[in-house]
Amino acid sequence: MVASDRFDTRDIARIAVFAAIIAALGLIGPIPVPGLVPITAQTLGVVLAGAVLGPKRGAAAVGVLLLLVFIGLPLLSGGHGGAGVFAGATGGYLIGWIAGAYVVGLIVHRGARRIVWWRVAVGGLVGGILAIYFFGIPVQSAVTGLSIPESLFTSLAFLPGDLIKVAVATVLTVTLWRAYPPAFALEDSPAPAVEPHPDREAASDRTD
Amino acid sequence: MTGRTERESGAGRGAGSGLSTSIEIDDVEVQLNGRRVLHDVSVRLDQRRIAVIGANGSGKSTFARLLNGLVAPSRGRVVVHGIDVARDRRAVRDRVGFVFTHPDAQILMPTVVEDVSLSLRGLGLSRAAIAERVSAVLGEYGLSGHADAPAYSLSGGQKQLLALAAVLVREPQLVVADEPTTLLDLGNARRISDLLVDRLAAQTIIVTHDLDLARRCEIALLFDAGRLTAVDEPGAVVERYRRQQA
Amino acid sequence: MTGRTERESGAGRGAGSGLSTSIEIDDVEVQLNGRRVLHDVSVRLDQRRIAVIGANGSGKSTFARLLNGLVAPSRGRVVVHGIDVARDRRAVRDRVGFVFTHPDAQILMPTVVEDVSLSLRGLGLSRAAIAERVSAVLGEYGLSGHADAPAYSLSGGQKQLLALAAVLVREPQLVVADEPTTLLDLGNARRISDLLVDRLAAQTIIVTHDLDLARRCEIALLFDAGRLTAVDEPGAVVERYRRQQA
Amino acid sequence: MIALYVPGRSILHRLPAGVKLAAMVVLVLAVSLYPHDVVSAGAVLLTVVAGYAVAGLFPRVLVGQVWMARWIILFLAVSQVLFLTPTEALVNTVRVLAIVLLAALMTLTTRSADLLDVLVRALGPFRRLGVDPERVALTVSMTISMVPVVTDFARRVREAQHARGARLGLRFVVPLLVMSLRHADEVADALSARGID
Ligand SMILES: Nc1ncnc2c1ncn2[C@@H]1O[C@H](COP(=O)(O)OP(=O)(O)OP(=O)(O)O)[C@@H](O)[C@H]1O
Ligand SMILES: Nc1ncnc2c1ncn2[C@@H]1O[C@H](COP(=O)(O)OP(=O)(O)OP(=O)(O)O)[C@@H](O)[C@H]1O
Ligand SMILES: O=C(O)CCCC[C@@H]1SC[C@@H]2NC(=O)N[C@@H]21
Ligand SMILES: [Mg+2]
Ligand SMILES: [Mg+2]
Repeated sequence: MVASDRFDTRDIARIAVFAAIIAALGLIGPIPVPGLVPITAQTLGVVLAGAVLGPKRGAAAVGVLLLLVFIGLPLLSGGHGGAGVFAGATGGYLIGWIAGAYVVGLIVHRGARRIVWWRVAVGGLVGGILAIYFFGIPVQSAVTGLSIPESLFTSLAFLPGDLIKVAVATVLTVTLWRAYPPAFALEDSPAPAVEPHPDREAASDRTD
Repeated sequence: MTGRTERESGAGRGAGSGLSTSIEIDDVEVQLNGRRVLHDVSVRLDQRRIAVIGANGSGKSTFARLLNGLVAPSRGRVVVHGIDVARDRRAVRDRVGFVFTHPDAQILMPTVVEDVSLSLRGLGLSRAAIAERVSAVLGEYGLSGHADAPAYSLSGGQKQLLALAAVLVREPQLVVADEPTTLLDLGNARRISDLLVDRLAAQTIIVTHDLDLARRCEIALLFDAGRLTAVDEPGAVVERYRRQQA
Repeated sequence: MTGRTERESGAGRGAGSGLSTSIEIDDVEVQLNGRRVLHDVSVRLDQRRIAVIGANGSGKSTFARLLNGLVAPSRGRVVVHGIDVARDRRAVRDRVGFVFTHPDAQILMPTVVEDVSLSLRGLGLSRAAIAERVSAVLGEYGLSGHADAPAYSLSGGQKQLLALAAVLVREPQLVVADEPTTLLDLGNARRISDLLVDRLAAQTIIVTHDLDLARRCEIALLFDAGRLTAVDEPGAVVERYRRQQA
Repeated sequence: MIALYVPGRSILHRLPAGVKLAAMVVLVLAVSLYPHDVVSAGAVLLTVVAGYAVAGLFPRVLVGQVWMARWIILFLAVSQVLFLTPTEALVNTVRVLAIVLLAALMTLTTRSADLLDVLVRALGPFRRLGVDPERVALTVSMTISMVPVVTDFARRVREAQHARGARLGLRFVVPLLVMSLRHADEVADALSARGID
């Protein structure tokens, strides 16, 4: 949301819709891992937000979702919400989501004329895992009184799930690029032109 | 495909003749999120072309969705072509095709070919057989030229044709269509209506606000506030609906 | 509100009389993503009720969106009620209200009251004044009972009424409606049509596939493949469209 | 969507949202930074529980909150027992639980809309950095109205998938994204048409 150039109505609408998508992904999970903090499908949404909307809008979408959570809407997976979720040991991860979406967006969109799978994968690893942990682990360590290496060790429990989510996000993003390129609104290039159709029912990307 | 369709439709023609095209709804009630949206619906349908009309929110879509198990009755029984929908959802889905209002919602894959192929997965067909059937169906619906185009780039009418193709490629015995022509122009609407009424399956149920289309069916059902209030010759039912809405 | 509307509509009646209800489109071309979707459109409209018809993808929505600057012409000039749309988008948006097909897409706020209030932001009204106008409008459209209800819980027809209310509360001189009745049943469609044709604004433009509604207007425009191919008495234009689509 | 706010008429409910927010932040920081022992941690937890009683949220809502925090507590307890002495683990866990419950107490006694107002006003000073508080508020409200719409899209995609006998697994997210983003474009037009830009 801290953007120097103003978001226009299209940006606002996309930010809102993506925040809603991340909320909807909360309905899937959480996938309980015996004895551990559950894995949430919402970080998948965080990576997708960055990969699809780009750094600023992606981070804004996550920010809006967290604002809603903070004011008391139960939009995190499992119906969690409220200021309490920011005060606990996982609060840092949530702040990390904003940075995560930004970093993913930067890596996937920066100077891009098209979406390439390895950029999404790298973005997912750096933004969707490293960046999130970068905020999550120090907070976790501060809150729990464990040292950073010890916190790092305990959070390894998330790693398998997070790696799977990065792989899934990569496949989804590349598929979306084939299915609906205008979704990405890449700055440097218009979406690949759709060949005009010969007949009267010419190509339509907005029917209504 | 065409061959099979014609054979089947011949069989289904005689009212009440074969089990194969009979739908029996027995004292059905549907609750959604704790609200009763269908009450005491009982009807037996042997006709080939069936229209469903009624006001917004009267329960038409809910009724349609009962027929392939998208919605489960909270009471009563739904038997489609001899199959109890609650018992054997798989068999019902293989037999019943469903066309939604918004083509966007039912186009699930990035390109036209992939989307139609998706319908043939899990039927144990070889890749080559799938490709062949898909290209035959695309030809039939005039979509061959767009086979590898992203589905989003199609026009409204083309998208609805694609949705139909993706349903029809499975050769369902019953096609249920929920307002399939609402977003279309005259020509496209006629094209889709003609397909639904004259050609596609042994039995077709069309939910529609287009009263001319309803009149082209053999029988019409009228819903009102969650109740089935008329089952009769379409002209009469349309008249009744008009009066009710006046 | 009603008072004002009636006064204005009186003024606009004489064809070509007041500048206040004249739309001038001068040699306009529109390109979207590098594709030309409107070619050489020129027309002057002084009538109060104007219908726009044509095939899917013919450019009707694009034309409608030109009128309040949602789409910018790549060539030519659009002047609405004396305002050049390209020059002064703000002034145009204050004067032109827009109703879309999908009610869901135009309901922007969580509750009915909030949604209508949103339209009055930035007009420099006090909170009390906003509240008063909103409740007056909700009363007029029979939505008072749902004022604090979540908008998504309304029925299709109620949602479209809410969309109208949210547009009308700004008292636009021109209302442009893009297939506002397509998803509605007979009764709801008639209610919305009646409002659009008989009551709402000094001037109304209705894009529609409903040919009966088109016939209720004073003049009709026919689009075909991005060109304006007829501007005439609605009966004649509808006939031409029918022939073209046959 | 049901907010977590629990209506009531207690003093905590009636305090202005801004006051509660500020107090919550200060208290959370204080409790976090203070070097606790078993006694002080226990005392803090008891005080917070008393707060729930004052707000009329004892015991049902309190128990619900603890239940919601169960994963956090479990995660804490497990990881701490691995590395710390049992006493340290106990003190830390109790302290974190108290902080979480304290923050939740503010949420439970404050309407979302009031809290949003306060936050939006608090964003005022960031105007110079390009943050427009009104637009933030607008986006937040729009998101609230879009959650049910997107959930409905998800339902429609799932139904289409069932109706076609197809299994997409997680790929069902793609058609959901396509529908949602097209919806966003329509919404953007509706925003512009209502004079917001
Ligand atoms: N953003 C866009 N980029 C490229 N082409 C577009 C875009 N929006 C619309 N078009 C094309 O412009 C043409 C006119 O579209 P428009 O939406 O105006 O048609 P319409 O007459 O309203 O059709 P319908 O009856 O289906 O609503 C179509 O061929 C469509 O594919
Ligand atoms: N998931 C749901 N939960 C609760 N109520 C529902 C749900 N789905 C539909 N309803 C309600 O059930 C009733 C019937 O809905 P249905 O969609 O069957 O109507 P319809 O006749 O198809 O209307 P339309 O012409 O607008 O499509 C409506 O009042 C609707 O609000
Ligand atoms: O409260 C929640 O619902 C979420 C808390 C944060 C969870 C973190 S984010 C990184 C890591 N990966 C997961 O799947 N969960 C944790
Ligand atoms: Mg329906
Ligand atoms: Mg259109």
